Formats: sequence, C-alpha cells, structure tokens
Amino acid sequence: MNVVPIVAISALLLFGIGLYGLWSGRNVLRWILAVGLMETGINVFLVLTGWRPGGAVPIITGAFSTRGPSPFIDPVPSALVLTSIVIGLGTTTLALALAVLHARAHGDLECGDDPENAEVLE
Amino acid sequence: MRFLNMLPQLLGVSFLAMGLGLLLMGLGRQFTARLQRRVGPPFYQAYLDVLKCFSKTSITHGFVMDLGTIMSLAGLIATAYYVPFVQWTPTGSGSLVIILYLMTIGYLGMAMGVSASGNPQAPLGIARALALMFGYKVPLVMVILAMIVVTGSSDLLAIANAQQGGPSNWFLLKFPIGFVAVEIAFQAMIGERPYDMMIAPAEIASGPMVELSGKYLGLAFLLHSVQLYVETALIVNLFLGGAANPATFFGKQVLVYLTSMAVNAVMARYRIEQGIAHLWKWAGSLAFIQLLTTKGGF
Amino acid sequence: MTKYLLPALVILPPVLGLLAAFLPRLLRWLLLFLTALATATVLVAVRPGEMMPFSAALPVDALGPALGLHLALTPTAWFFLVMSSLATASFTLFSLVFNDERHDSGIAPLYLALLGFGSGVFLAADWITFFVCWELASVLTLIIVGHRRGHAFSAGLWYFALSALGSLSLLAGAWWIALHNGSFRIDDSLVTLTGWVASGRAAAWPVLGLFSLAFLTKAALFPFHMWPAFAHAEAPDDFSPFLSGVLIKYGIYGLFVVWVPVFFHTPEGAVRTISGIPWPLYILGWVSALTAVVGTLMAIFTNDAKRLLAWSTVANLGYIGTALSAHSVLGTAAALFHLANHMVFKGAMFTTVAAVKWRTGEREMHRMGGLALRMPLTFMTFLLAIIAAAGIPPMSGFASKWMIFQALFEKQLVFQATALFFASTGAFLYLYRALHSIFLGQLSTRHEHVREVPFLMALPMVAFMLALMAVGFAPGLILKPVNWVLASHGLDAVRSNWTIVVGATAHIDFATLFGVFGFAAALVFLFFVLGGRRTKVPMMDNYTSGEDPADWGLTPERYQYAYAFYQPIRVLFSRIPLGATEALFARVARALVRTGSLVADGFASAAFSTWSILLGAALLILFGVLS
Amino acid sequence: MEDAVLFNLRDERQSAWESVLNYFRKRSMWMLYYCTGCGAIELPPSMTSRYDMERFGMGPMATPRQADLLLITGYLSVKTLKRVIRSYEQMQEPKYVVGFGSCPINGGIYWDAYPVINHLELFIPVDMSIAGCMPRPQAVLDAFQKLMDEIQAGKAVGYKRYRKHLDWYKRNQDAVLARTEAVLEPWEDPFSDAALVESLWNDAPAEVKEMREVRHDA
Amino acid sequence: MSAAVAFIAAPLAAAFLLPLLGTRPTWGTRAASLLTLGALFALGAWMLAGPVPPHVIVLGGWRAPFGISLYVDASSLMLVTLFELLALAALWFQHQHGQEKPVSFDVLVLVLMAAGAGAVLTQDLFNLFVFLEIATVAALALSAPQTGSPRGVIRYWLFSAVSGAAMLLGIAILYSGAGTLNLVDLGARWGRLAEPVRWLSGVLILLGFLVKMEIMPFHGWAPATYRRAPSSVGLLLSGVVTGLAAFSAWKFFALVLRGGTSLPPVSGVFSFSQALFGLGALTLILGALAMLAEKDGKRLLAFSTISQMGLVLMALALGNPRAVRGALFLVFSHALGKSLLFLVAGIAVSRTRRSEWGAWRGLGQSSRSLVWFWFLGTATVVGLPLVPGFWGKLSFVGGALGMGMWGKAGVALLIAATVAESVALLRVGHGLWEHADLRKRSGDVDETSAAAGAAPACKACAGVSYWAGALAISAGILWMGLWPATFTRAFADTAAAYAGDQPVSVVRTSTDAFAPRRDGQGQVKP
Repeated sequence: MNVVPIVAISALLLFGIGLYGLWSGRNVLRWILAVGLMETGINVFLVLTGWRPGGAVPIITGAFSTRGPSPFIDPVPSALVLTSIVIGLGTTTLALALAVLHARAHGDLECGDDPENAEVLE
Repeated sequence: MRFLNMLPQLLGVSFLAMGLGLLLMGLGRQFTARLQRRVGPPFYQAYLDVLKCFSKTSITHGFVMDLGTIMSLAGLIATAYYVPFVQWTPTGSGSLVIILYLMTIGYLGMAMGVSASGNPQAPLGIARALALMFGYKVPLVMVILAMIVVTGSSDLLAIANAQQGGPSNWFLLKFPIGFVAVEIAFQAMIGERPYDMMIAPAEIASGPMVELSGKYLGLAFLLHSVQLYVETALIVNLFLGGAANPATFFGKQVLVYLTSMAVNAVMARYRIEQGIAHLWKWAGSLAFIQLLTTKGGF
Repeated sequence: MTKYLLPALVILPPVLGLLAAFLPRLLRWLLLFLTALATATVLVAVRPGEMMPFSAALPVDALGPALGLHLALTPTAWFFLVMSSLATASFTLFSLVFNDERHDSGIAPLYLALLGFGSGVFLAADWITFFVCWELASVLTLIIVGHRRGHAFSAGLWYFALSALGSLSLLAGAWWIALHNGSFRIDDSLVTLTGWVASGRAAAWPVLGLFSLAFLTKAALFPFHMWPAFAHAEAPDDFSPFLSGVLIKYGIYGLFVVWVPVFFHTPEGAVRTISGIPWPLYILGWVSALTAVVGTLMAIFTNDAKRLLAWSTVANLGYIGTALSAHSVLGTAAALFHLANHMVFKGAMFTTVAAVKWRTGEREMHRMGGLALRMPLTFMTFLLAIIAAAGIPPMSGFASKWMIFQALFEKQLVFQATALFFASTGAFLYLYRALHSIFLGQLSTRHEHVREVPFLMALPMVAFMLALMAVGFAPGLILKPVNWVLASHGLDAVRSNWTIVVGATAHIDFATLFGVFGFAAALVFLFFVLGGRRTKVPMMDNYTSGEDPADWGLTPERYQYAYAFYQPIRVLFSRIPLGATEALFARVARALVRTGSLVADGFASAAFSTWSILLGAALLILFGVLS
Repeated sequence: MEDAVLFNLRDERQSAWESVLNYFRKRSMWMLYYCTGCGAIELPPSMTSRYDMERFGMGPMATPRQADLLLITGYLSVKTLKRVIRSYEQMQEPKYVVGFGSCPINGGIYWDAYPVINHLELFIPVDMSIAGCMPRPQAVLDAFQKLMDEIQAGKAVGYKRYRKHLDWYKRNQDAVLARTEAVLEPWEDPFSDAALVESLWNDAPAEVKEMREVRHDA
Repeated sequence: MSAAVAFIAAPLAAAFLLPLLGTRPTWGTRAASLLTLGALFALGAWMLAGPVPPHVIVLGGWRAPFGISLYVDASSLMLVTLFELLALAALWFQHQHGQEKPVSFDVLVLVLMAAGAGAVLTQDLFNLFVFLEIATVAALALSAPQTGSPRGVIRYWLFSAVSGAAMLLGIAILYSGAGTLNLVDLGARWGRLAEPVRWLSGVLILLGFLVKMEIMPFHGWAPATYRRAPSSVGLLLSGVVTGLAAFSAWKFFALVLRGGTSLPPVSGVFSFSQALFGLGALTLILGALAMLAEKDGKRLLAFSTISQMGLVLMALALGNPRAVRGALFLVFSHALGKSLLFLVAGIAVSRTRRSEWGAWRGLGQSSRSLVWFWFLGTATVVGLPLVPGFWGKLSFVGGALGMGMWGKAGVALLIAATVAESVALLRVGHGLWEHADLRKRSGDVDETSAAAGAAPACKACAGVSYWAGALAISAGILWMGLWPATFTRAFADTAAAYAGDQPVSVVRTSTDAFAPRRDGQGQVKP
C-alpha cells in the first residue's frame, strides 16, 4: 500500500485546518492551536519529502557505495523536523506567555484592536 | 554736449505741450458749453485758471507732497519730449515703451503727492484711477502691438512716417477696430465721462485733488494739460498719420479731443468695476480682435 | 593659492558658520557681514577666465561616475555670483544692525553656511555637487524660515517640499544622462542633452522636464508660484531680502544653464517651433507670462506688506522667464539684466519693509501710514525701488523691462507682451498701494515717536539707491558683464555702450532719458518756486466737509484709507479662481493625508491582520503562478 | 429785481503786479457753495444754459482748498457756523465770501429762531451780501459782476481783514461756538439779547465798524 | 576557523552564562552584557581595520553542502558590527532611560545578536531559517510589554509563526526538488528544477522574508508592536531585525533566484522581481503616506521603517548592481538614522509617557540635543545630501533609471515618498523644537509640556553618558555620509561577488569548500 497520498493528504488537511482556525476567530488560544496544527502539517510533509520506497534507516553500519541509488531514506528532513519541532515549542511557549499577558491586560483572550490613547512606558 | 544743444528744444516742447494742452482744455470747455447751449468760457480760460492758481497761497502736508507734485508734471513733460510733434521729437526718439512708462511716473508722482496729504479721499480717487488704468492700458497696448507687428518698429516716429502720403495711408483705415478700441481707452485715459469716477466731485470730493490748493492745483492743471497734449498727440500719430505742419497737427488733436468731449457731454458715470469691465469687455475684445487679425495667430 | 579659492568660497562659509555658533551675537553677525563682503570683494576682483576649475574626486566610483567636489567659475556663474554677493553684502550689513538684542533671530550661523552652499550652486561643475549644495541650501532655508512659530514652519515646509520634489527630479535627470555618457559633469551632460534634442531622441524631453521641474519650482513659476507668498513672508525680516533677492534666482540660474545651451545650439528644425521659437520655450513663455499675471493679481489683493513683496517677486520671475523664453540674444540678455535689477530693487524693498517693521513692529499695511515723515530715507529708498520695480524710467527697472519688451517685439510675441503689460500696470497698482499704506497718509499716533534707522542700516539703503540710479543712467554697467555671459555661450552681444542700448525695434539712450527727465523736473521746480507762498499744515488739517475730525473721535489711524484698497478690482475678479492652484495643492495634500490615514488605520485594525495573511499568501501565490 | 447791496472797505493801494494777478483772480473764480438754505436752489439756474455763470470763468469746486469764493446760501445755524468757519479757514488766499439773501445779513425770517446766527459778519468777513429772500439769478450774477470789479480794484480784501482782526473774530466765534457743546439745561440764548450783540459790535475794530456803518447807511 | 564565528558563539555563550549572575539586574549583569557586546564591536572594528578577504568558514568539520558554512566578507562584517553597535546603544539606552528590565532582557538582546550575526553570515538555507526564527523569538520576547496590551506583539507572533511555517514548507519543497540546502548549491540547481517546485518554494520562502521586512500587506503587526515596545526594542526591531531580514533576503535573491532577480524590460512576462518590485513600491508610497497622517510618534517611525524597507525591496528586486549597492547603503543608513530617531522618541516618551508626537511639543526647548539628533536622524532616513541615505538613494536612482519603465516609475514613487516622509518627520522635529504656546504664556520655562507633569528637571541632559548611544550613532552617520568610500568599496565588492561575475565571487569562494568533492574522488570524507 502506498502511504504517500495518505500522508500527504493528512498533512494538507492539518495545514488547512490550521488556516481555517486562524481565519475563523480571534481568540488567542485558537490561534495558538491553529498555528500548532499548521506546523504539524508541515512537519509531516517534511518527513514525507525524505521518504523513499524501501529506504533503510540512515545509520551506516558497514561500507557502501555512493554510486547508484542510495539505500537509505534522506536523513536531512528528519533533522529539519527535529529542529522545527524545537522552534515550534519555543514559539508556542512564547505565545502562551503572551496569551497570559493578554488575559491580564484585557481580562479575556479576544485579540481585538490595540487600544488608543493609552499611557506608554519605556 | 549733445544734451546741451537739445536744451532749447526741450524748453520749447515743454511750453508747447503745456500751451497746447491748456488750449485744448479751453476749447473743450467751450465746446461742451456750446453743446449745452451755453456761451461757455473763453477759449483761453484754462490759462487764466492756471495763472490764478499760481497766484494763490497754498498749503502742503510735507515734503512728499511737494516732491510728488513736481515729479508728476516732470514725468509728463518728459513724456512730451518723446511724443512726435509733426514728425519730430527733441530727443530724436519716439519709443512707445518710453512713452507708456514715462507717463506712469507722472501718475506715480501725482498719486504720491496727493496721498501724502493725508486725506483718505485722495488715495480713494487714486485707487480708482489706477484701477481704471488697469482697464485701459491693456486695450491700448494691444493695438499698439498690432502696429508694431505691421511696421516692425516700436518707435512712434516710424509709425507716423509709415502713414505719410494722404489719409488713405492712415492707420485709421488699416486698423479700424483698433481705432475704436483706442478711442474707448482714450476716454478713460483722460478721465472723461463715462470714466470720470476718479474725480467724482460729488462723491469723493474730486478725489486726488481734494487737498490741492494754489500752485499745487495749478501744477495739477498743467499735468492734465500735458496729459491731454501727449495723449491726443499719441492718437494723432498712431492713427491719423501725424501731420506735415503744426496747424494740421493741432487740428487733428483738437478733433480727437472734441470727439471725446462730445461723448463726455452726453454720458453718465460708470461705477469703477463696471468701468473696468466695460473697458476690458469692449475695448479689450476689439483690440484683441485687431491684434489677432493683424498677427494671424498667437 | 588661487587654486583653492573656489572650494574656499563653498566650504569656508559653512565652517565659519560652525564657528559662529559659538560666538556672541554681535560677532556672529559681524562675521557674516565680513564673509559676505570678502566674497563680494574677491568675486569682483577676479574675472571668469582667470580661475582654474577645481576638482577633488571622492573615491566612490561604484556609486556613480566621478563623484566629488567639482567647481568651475564659468562666466555665467561669475555673473550670478557677483550680483548676488554684492547684494548679499548689503543685506548682511543691514542684518548686522537689525539683529539687536530685541530682534535677534539667531540665524547667523545658518545664514553663513547658506552663503557657502549658495556659492556652491553657482560654482558647481557637476550635477551632484550642484544637487548637494542646492539641497543643503533648501534645508538651511527651511530651518531659517521655519525655526520659530508653527505658521512660519508650515511656510518653510511648503518651500522645502516643493524644493525637494524638484531637486530629486534633477537628480533623476542627471542620472538619466549619466547612464548614457557616464558623466555627471554639467557641461558633458548638456552636450549629450543637446545632442539628443538635435537628433530628435525622445528621451531628451523627459530629461529636460526633470531638470526644469527643479528650476521651475525654485523659480516659483506657475503652478509652483505659491510658495514665496508663504516662505518669503514668514522668513525673518532681514532674511527676506536674501530669500527674495538671491535665493530664488537659483532656479533661473539652473534654467539658464540648461536651456540656453540646449536651445541655442540645436540646429534649425530639430525642435518643432511655435511662432518661430522652440515649443518648450514657447510653453515656458506662456507659463511665465501667466505667472506674472497671477503674481500681480495676488499682490494687488494682499494686505500684508511682505506677502505683497513676495507676490511681486513671483511676478518678476514671470518677466524673467518670459524674457528667457523669447529665444533671442536680446531676450536672454534682458532676463539676466532684469534678474540683476530685481536683486537690487526687491532687496531694497524688503530691506525697507524690514526697517519699518524693525521700528514699528507692523507688517499689515493698513496698520501703518505716514511714516515718510518719520523715516524719510527709508521712504526714499522704497520710492526709488518701486519706481524701478514698476519699470518706470529713469530707474534701472525700466531698462530691463524695455529690453524684455524689445525681445518680445522682435519675435512678435505680442500676446505675451500684452500679458506682461497687464502685469506691469498691475505692478504699479500694488506698488503704489504699498507706498501709500506704509509711508503716506496719516501717521498713526502709535508711531509718533518712530525714528529713522541708524546709520549703518541706512548705508545699504543708500547703496541700493545709488545702484538703482546708476544702472538706470548707464545700463552698460550690467550689460557689459551680461555680454561676457552671452559670449561664453557663443551668442552675439547685445549692441550697447554705457548708456545706449539698441533693441529690436528701437534704441534708447538712457542718459538722455535721465537727462530730459532731470530737465523737466528742474523746469517744474522752477514753476513751483515761482508759485505763491506755501504753508505747512498739520496732517489732520484736511478737508472733512467742514467737520472737525476731533468732534467725531476721528484718530489718524482711522482717517486713513488703506484696507481693502482695490476692492473694485477684487469684485471684478471675484469669479476668477486665482487661488485655485493653491487650493488644488492643499486638496492634494489633504487627499494624501486622508489616504495615509486610511492606510494607517486600516492596517491597525485587528481584523486586517488575520485577513492579510490569507490575502498576502493568495497574492504571492498569484505572483508565483504568473511567473 | 432787487439791487445787490455792496459793502466796502477803505481803498487800499495795490501794486501793478497785484492788479495783473487780480485780473486772473476775477476771471477765474471757483466757488465753494455752502448749501445751508434755500439759496442753493438759485445756483443751478445761474450755472446752466440760461445764465451760464461759466462764461465768467466761474465754476463749482469740490473742496475749500481749491475754491476762491465761499457762498453762504442762506441762513446759518450755530451748528453750521462751525463748519463754515472751518471751511473758510481752509480756503487759500485770496478768498472771498458772498452771503446770499437776508439771512446772513440779519437772520431774515428766522431772526428770532433760537439756533440761528443773525449776523454773519460778526464771525467771518463777508465781501458781498445779496439781499433778498431769495435773490434771483439775475441778482446773483450781478453780485458776482460787482465782486469781480471789487477784486480788480483790490477792494475785496475780507481775507486780509480776517487775518488782521483774528482775535476779535475768534472771540465772537468762541462765544457762539460754545453753544455747540451739548447742554441738558435750558439756556439763555446770548444772541437773542440785542444788548449783547451791540456790545460785540462796540468792541469791533474800526475797519469792521466802518463796514457796518456802510450797511446801515444803505 | 575565523574569528568571525565569535559573533555567533560569544553572545550565545554570554546569554547562557548571564543568568548565572542572578536574575535581578545588577551592575554586574549590565556590565557583562555591555562588555560582551562592546568586545564584539571592537572585534568587528579591528577586523575591518585590516583587509577582509572574502572567505568561507566551515563549521564542525562538515564540508559543504553537508555542513554549514559561513561566508565572511567586508560588508557582512560591517553589518554585524553595526548590529553590535545598535545593540550597545539599545542596551545603554534601556539602562539609562527605560524601566528596569530583568536580566532576561539582556539575555534576549544577546541572543538576537547571535541570531543576527548567524543570519547574515550563513550560507545554508535552513540554517538561515533557524537563525531568523531565533531572532524572531528573541524580538517577540523583547517587545512584549510588561504592562499594557500585548495585542501588537501577539499579532507579531501570529505573522511570524505563519510565515515561519510557510518558509519551512517552502524549504521542504525546495529540498525535495533540489536535494541540497546550501545557497550556492541551490542556485546552481535552481534552473533545473521543475516549474511548480520553483514557484511554490520561491513564494513560500519569500513570504518569510517579506513578513520580517514588514512589506505590505504583511506589515500589519509592525505599528502596534513598535508602539507598545520600549524604544530600545523598536530600535533593534527596525535596525537589526529588518536589516538582517533584508540582507538575508538579498542573499536568497542573489544566490538562489539569480535568474529572476533582475527585472527584465517590460515584455509581458511576469517575474518574481516584478512582483516584489510592485510590492516594494506599494509599501514605499503607502508607508510614506501613512506617515503623513500618523499622530502617534512611534507608529510614525514604524511606518517610516516600513516605507524604507519597501525601497530596499524595490532595489533588491531590481537586482541591478547599482540598485543593490544602493539597497545595502539604505540598510545601513536606515538602521543608523532610525536608531537615532528611536533614541529621541524614547526620551520623549519617557518624559511625557505619551507616544503621540503632539504631546512632545516643546521638549526640545529644555534640551536642544533632542532636536538636533532628531534632525540628523531625519536627514539620514530621508537621504539629505552628505548623510548615508543620500548615497543610497543616489545609487538607487542610477540603478533604477537603467531598468526601463519599471525603474522610472520607481524613481517617481521614490521622489514622492521622500517628500512625504521628510514632511512627516520634519513636522515632528519642529514640534519638538517649538515653544509650547501654553508655556510661553505662563512664562514657566521649566515646564516642558502640558503632559509632562512628571518631567525630570533636565540638568544632566547635556552629559555625554546621557547621549552616548546617540553620539556613537551620529559619529557613524557622519563617517558614512562624509566619507562613503570605505562602505562603497565593500558593498561593491560584495554585490559583485554575489552576482558571480567578478574574480572574487561567492560561488567560487564557496565552492572552494566543495573542493574535495570537486576533486572527483567521489568519496565523501566524514
């Protein structure tokens, strides 16, 4: 069974759900979740790019030749996904902190216009 | 040296201009009186008036008034030196630009002198006069420009010379529309009805002259007389071909002046903005047509 | 030594300006005056040919071809520099006294720097140096004009905005040419431009347009004619003469430098002509004539002395532009001549108005009057200046106006000549009005104790008067240098000697003119002396229909006709939208601000931010698909 | 037709030059008519076609500065007197005053009206008075002719008299002009008292008195 | 291994070590962070004092394209050194005038510096992405207000998260097509990629750059964020974040999209560069117009940054060597000038507690320096002669005019925008200078404005320490403006190197790193 279409469609779905989430409301938490979904979708897609049919785990245990098709799946996307997940974690945490700030300042999470004529501190 | 030789001629033209101008004034009054079925003053009345004025005491409101009054007559007399009398000027030049601008110094002097009197009626009259000048200068200049286009010279002597050889060569026939325009402008230039709003005795107490007394008034009279001389001579040179002898020349001047006095005698006064609008609308458009047809384009 | 004279003229004044910032008030102004005087002296002493061009390259070839400081003293530059530096020396002498403790505007350091950059504009041999000096001069002017109150600042901002618009266009034009011939040098680019025009290359016109935009905005020609009314009027009083006399001439200088070579050295038939002159010049002619008319009318209607003079400046630049556009030796010479004259008489007028304001603190004309009795010398200066400004003989202004008209007659540009006559007559109207309202009529009781200006301040005024009369007597004083300029552009000289000028349709001996007027004046003076005794009466002893003014509580201020002076003319023009361009510019500015606020507010809203992600993504994808 | 009544001063010697000038003066008299009363109505006929005053070089002028001749065309009240005096003083010499009708002479039909000035010559010198109520144009022209003769003869010198006896004139003027100040109380009219007028006349200079006597003789 | 690695490593190390000194700010923590930045600045200056031959640093012993390589040349070093200078000024300013911030503030600034240096130097696309993300996280955390509404920052987060995701997606697609992440390598293979891969990856990666560069319509976060953030952070955002985004975007254009970066003459073919040029032009003019209408001082500065970045994008999109040189100049001049403006705005805000510039009226009367620095900053940003912006615009105009109708339209827009921008900025400057009428009438000279009830008596304003940052930046401005030769040479070399048509080219220098593989053994050395 070819998993590529299934994975690709699920990646696209995740991304699409995320986009819809962004568009459909202005709750900060909703945005955070939506962005998380989008990132997950992209990560799935990223993993997919490295995949090749019948590829082995790219851990070199013996000698091999670089001539001819590589026996391994591409390891780089996996590395990228790892990094991307870490970054995603960082930004999500930050966003949650911002959500807390928002709740403190406005009492809710509905992110509307920036209030005018407010005192500004340096 | 050349200038010294010129002096007697200058002196002569000065008195000629004043003398003929005063005579014109006298004739004009006489003519108006006849139109009104009156006996009228004698033709030499203007001389009497001027001499009387000089014989009186007078008041001044300061040096500016003296300066302005002197400047005004000097400007007009200097203009007379550039206006051809029988194809001749003492300075040897009849530059139209000089004439148009030198006349202005006369008006400036007059304006300055009377405003210095401190009577608000005077600047009021001057403002009217200048506004009117705004009105008549443009048509006049346009017609003059048409002549410059045709003759290729801005020298009045040349323009007058171009019309020698009988009435058929007169620019009156060549520029008939322009002549009408200039006649209308002339009426305003000499400040006769319907363009006498700058004097308007019953309204602003004779405007510029309100504070003029004695010799100041006399100088103003002389100013008017030289102005009449210069302006009628201008028209005679522009349209009526100048003249070959002084008598003819003066005759033409009288003709021009009396025409305007006739209009004066039967018209009522315009309001200022009416006057200017009238000048621009009628004299201006006539002059414009004249210039456009002469030049054949912009 | 002489090698460094040119850069010294440009760089030294700003450096001295920096120094002056740390000096006490009097020394600052003294330094300014001495610098101006030294500049004038040096420039009068040298002749254009004697000075070697100066160049110092900046090693930044990557930015543009041969950037650096390139200066050359061409005859044209020399003429403009000499005239402007002589005028400036007089203005600064006036400023020296004007800026006493009570009136100090504190601008001396900036003024000094401005002198340097001003010289730089004339001396620049490449467009970048030109642009740098030009732009810095604009900035300094902005600061000088607008450093005080809000109103003055918006005036300065008007000036600066227009100037920046023009100067950036200039830069673009210079680059356009430099991309083809690889040089920013003014002479090179003009050769190229002339070649383009001659060969009918389409790019010539936009380039010329870009250059001209800079010069037309600076020279305040229609439709950019409204800024002097703000800037000149709101500038410090002693700075206005410089602004109106010298600074505004930069535009004419540029126009002269670019247009004269381009249109005089293209072969016949290369450029389409209208009425025998190349069409751009023909359009310039009408634009200038229109400027003269509009400037005149605006001057007639204004009640503010400085504003009136500013509008008068606009009108005079219209004359200069019209003369320049006549495309003839006579016209070009007339433009230069009138420009030099305008420097003097407008300088004199602004100076006298400054002196009056210095003594009385008034600018609105209807609040003054009768000051001739208190400030006779100032009055005389103003009188001679307005005689010159109205183009009335025998002062200098007549000579140049006469030449302008001769140039127009020569090309039979009769309708432009009509417009100029109209403007000239109007000039007489507003100038008389200024003279009357400020100096004549009743002396207000508030100004009973006004005194004449001190000696040092009177000195420049006397100098102006002498200059006005000298040039009116002997136009050759200016026409000789003008002929050098013409020769340097390969044009014929105007036929003239010291006192006689030969025009296209007539010639005039100005000495005779001066003489006959003098003679007439002497004659009339004789009459005057022969006439009856005269007595001096007080100003309020007037014909008042027999009434005693005191009975009616009539004070001298109220017994003065100066407000709404030309109301009939105003009524006449009530339906003609004279302020239309001003209103148009204001409307454009408002529209821009409204668009701006739409942008600013629209993007600030929360709804937009989520939308813009989708919108932007869609936009980008569209781009991608299209590419 | 009523006769014009002429009042004279003592003859004065005049130079030949003066008499030449007087010729111009008499042939070019410019009038300032002070239209205080019904006399003004007599001026249009005198000026227009029928009588045509201009043939003698006479004409109306707008302001006292320009005029030679001040016409008092009717009765004078306290208020108008003030204006007349100011106008008269603004006129330039030589200047002449002509009183029209009876009112300037003795108050005419208004002689007992409280604000009316009965004796003009108490306040300014009158060179010529035309009796009548009102005098007709013929009389007016006749008076002008006579005035011209006087001028030529150097006898119409009211202005000199005024200058010479300014103190007396001023005192009289002040006495009456004080009444132009606004008052709320009923007041005694000083000029209704014949005795007061008489006392003023008693103080008059000899020349002025003489002029009055001439009038009384007539 | 070059000393340039220190620009990335040292601030990171300092950032991790700094919290060990304590979480509360003490003079020790301040000194440590300032000293680190100062040392890096000194290092940069020292390196720049000598010749800087372009060279490639291979990190971790992995050769490109497998390893991450850094490309160091004079321009990138200058930019990094400029970042250090700005960070110094910002930190100094925050310590002098701002609210007291926890140590994390200093830490975040250091992290931002490391990320900035990394993004400028790196030659690896994914590494670039990572550095951009780190920079964004740091900037986000820095700009979050301690009190008050964080809505602007949330929007900033939202934009950067989405664009980051898009960029990642683009990188993934590109990688799937090209099989490499080294920029030089990508550039070599770009032409052979399938069309959909090219446009999809191009668009998605560009989205990331455009959001960071605040290009319309992706700038929505900027005004609110700038307004709420402390001015020192505004300085860093507009100087460092947009600067590094612009520089790295240019790297991406020049190395990867090489074929599409130069505007072809109008021929009906739509290219990336035309699209970007259009966006840049829109940003330039609308940003300038928004400045005209803006009442809020800090948002005004935000729009100014937006407008300037639009110009930079236009120049980059033109791809013409002159325009690119101009763009580099503009990045520098904008960073310097805008920093000066932010410093002045910061002082104004700290005195009045208002960000509407109308409330700053008359502040300059008590300390003239405010006005002079504002004016210098304005001159720099709008490009008056003899300040750096002028050289940038000069070069841009030359470049643009050579590019047909597009370029000419761009020049026209530049003129209009410059006029609008200078009017808007000068107006604020004059407001600072002007006597507040109120005060004039009451005759109270110490009172700076109506809103400045709590304004400190400004006797120490003249002290050098008060203005240290501004003075340093002014010195930079004057140097760059009066003697642009140093910079010009570096920019020209860099632009030529990236364009690849000069002896010293990025391609050649970078491919030196590929040397072993090129040698043809076919064996990859571990």
